[in-house]
Amino acid sequence: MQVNIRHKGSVTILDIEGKIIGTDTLALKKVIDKQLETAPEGKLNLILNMARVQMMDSSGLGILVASYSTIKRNEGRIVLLNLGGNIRSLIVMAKLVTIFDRYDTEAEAIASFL
Amino acid sequence: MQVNIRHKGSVTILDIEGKIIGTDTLALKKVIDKQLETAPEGKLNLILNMARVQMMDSSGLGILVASYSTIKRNEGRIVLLNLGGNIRSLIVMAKLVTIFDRYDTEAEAIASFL
Amino acid sequence: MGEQVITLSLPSSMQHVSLLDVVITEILREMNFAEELQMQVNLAVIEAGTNAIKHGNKEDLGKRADFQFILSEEKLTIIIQDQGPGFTREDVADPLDPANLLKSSGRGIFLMEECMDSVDFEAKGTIIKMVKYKETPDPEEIR
Amino acid sequence: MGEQVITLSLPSSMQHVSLLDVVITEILREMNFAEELQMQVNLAVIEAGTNAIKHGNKEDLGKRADFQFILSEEKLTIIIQDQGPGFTREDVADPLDPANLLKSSGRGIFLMEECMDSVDFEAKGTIIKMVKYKETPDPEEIR
Ligand SMILES: Nc1ncnc2c1ncn2[C@@H]1O[C@H](COP(=O)(O)OP(=O)(O)O)[C@@H](O)[C@H]1O
Ligand SMILES: Nc1ncnc2c1ncn2[C@@H]1O[C@H](COP(=O)(O)OP(=O)(O)O)[C@@H](O)[C@H]1O
Repeated sequence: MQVNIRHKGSVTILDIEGKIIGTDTLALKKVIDKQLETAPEGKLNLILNMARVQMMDSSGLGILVASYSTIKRNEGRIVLLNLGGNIRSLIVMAKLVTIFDRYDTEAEAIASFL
Repeated sequence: MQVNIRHKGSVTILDIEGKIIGTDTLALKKVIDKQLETAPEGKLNLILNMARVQMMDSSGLGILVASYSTIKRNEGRIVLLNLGGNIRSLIVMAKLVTIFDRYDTEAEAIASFL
Repeated sequence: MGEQVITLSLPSSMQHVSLLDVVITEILREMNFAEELQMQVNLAVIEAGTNAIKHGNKEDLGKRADFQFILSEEKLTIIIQDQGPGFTREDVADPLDPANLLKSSGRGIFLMEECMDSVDFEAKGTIIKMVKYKETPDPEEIR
Repeated sequence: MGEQVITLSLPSSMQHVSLLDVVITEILREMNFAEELQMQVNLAVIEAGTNAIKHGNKEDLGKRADFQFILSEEKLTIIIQDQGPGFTREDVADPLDPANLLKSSGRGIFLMEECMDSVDFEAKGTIIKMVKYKETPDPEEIR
């Protein structure tokens, strides 16, 4: 897994690539925690761009859920961009579709924070 | 390994991609044999485009050497295009640099047959 | 092709999960599984391997996670074994229970069972046997 | 990290050479070998594996090719074992001899020896032990 970090105005975008399995989970958690720490008043507007994620395991999904809760508690928001079929199925299986806002274009995802 | 076959005038170009190991050797031999069969009077002008070959084992190299001999016997020629460092080292180690004509552009390789 | 058995044995480090991933990915490719099924088996194997290493062997490098891949014409059977104390499947909470939906863990076994045609726990759960058919079989025919 | 042993066991089919390839590729990546060295070890393992399957076990699916990868901080040791009759290293012709240059085979063992820091043949050549250091070692220090 590789993560590229971008900032657009008050929104942070993580472009994730590869498989989120094994030790990647912890690595992803660290990236998100770091963004949380540096967010103004801890309020993080986060887009996870999943376009190039081929696969994610239950630990990866766990990080998403944990981040959802932490970020929400600080009045921020986490949204998912460009979910491929595999990740979409995973989220559907885990009955988490209603939890995560999903967008198909970066413009829409960013607009959702305005 | 994947092989794409192109014809330019009287020259046949094989664009090879991936690793030439294990069962790929036999597959590559079959492709070359087929081109030999259909060449006019068995005279084959063959360019192996190795640009996207990451690795080749001794059996792959064996096919190159065997093809060199067969093609030459029928008054054709086999040349190598775009050798990467790995394949170049292999050919150097096996002391076969003097056997194979090598080119860095397709235009030069094709011109060598005129 | 008859049955072919491939075995892989790993020291219990999460570092090696990627190795397990490339092995199962290549076996599925070699067997020509449909792409959608490949992803399901891949996920189930990663979940079972992670559990063996993390929960079973507690990432003790002296303990091993063993994998047996049994390839046949119509199906892939995977047997995963750890050297831990085992556990009881029935004690694991349902991750789809509304009370558990926002928990950050507890979905691995559920996903294994969703993704494979069968999942059996043996030797107190230290051995897991999972089967996936290349074509979804007629439910009548599985036993 | 101390020593970590990963084992892989394959039925003797050339089909499985790609699996061996992804395994050694991933181990080398995990160990952070320099790219040039990765290619050398990768090639040596493919050559040894191919020989075990083809020459040793004669592609008999009932016979196994066994691989042990011993990972340590400074080097990777690979032990390859087949269930064939063995052979004598000294009987293998030199592929660099001008008389052999245009032969279509006979370069495997030569390449293994070129690519690894050491290659030892044991049990009549049915066991091959190869070592590659992450940094090219001082010749004095190898034994
Ligand atoms: N191989 C195992 N050995 C011991 N306990 C296990 C094993 N696999 C699973 N468990 C237990 O079952 C629980 C649920 O596992 P799982 O559904 O994979 O979710 P998670 O791994 O996220 O906890 C684990 O937390 C653990 O207590
Ligand atoms: N594991 C093995 N078991 C039996 N014979 C072997 C084994 N490995 C190599 N040999 C013998 O050594 C010869 C040379 O092997 P090698 O240098 O790899 O070249 P090639 O495989 O192209 O013949 C083989 O042809 C075979 O006769």
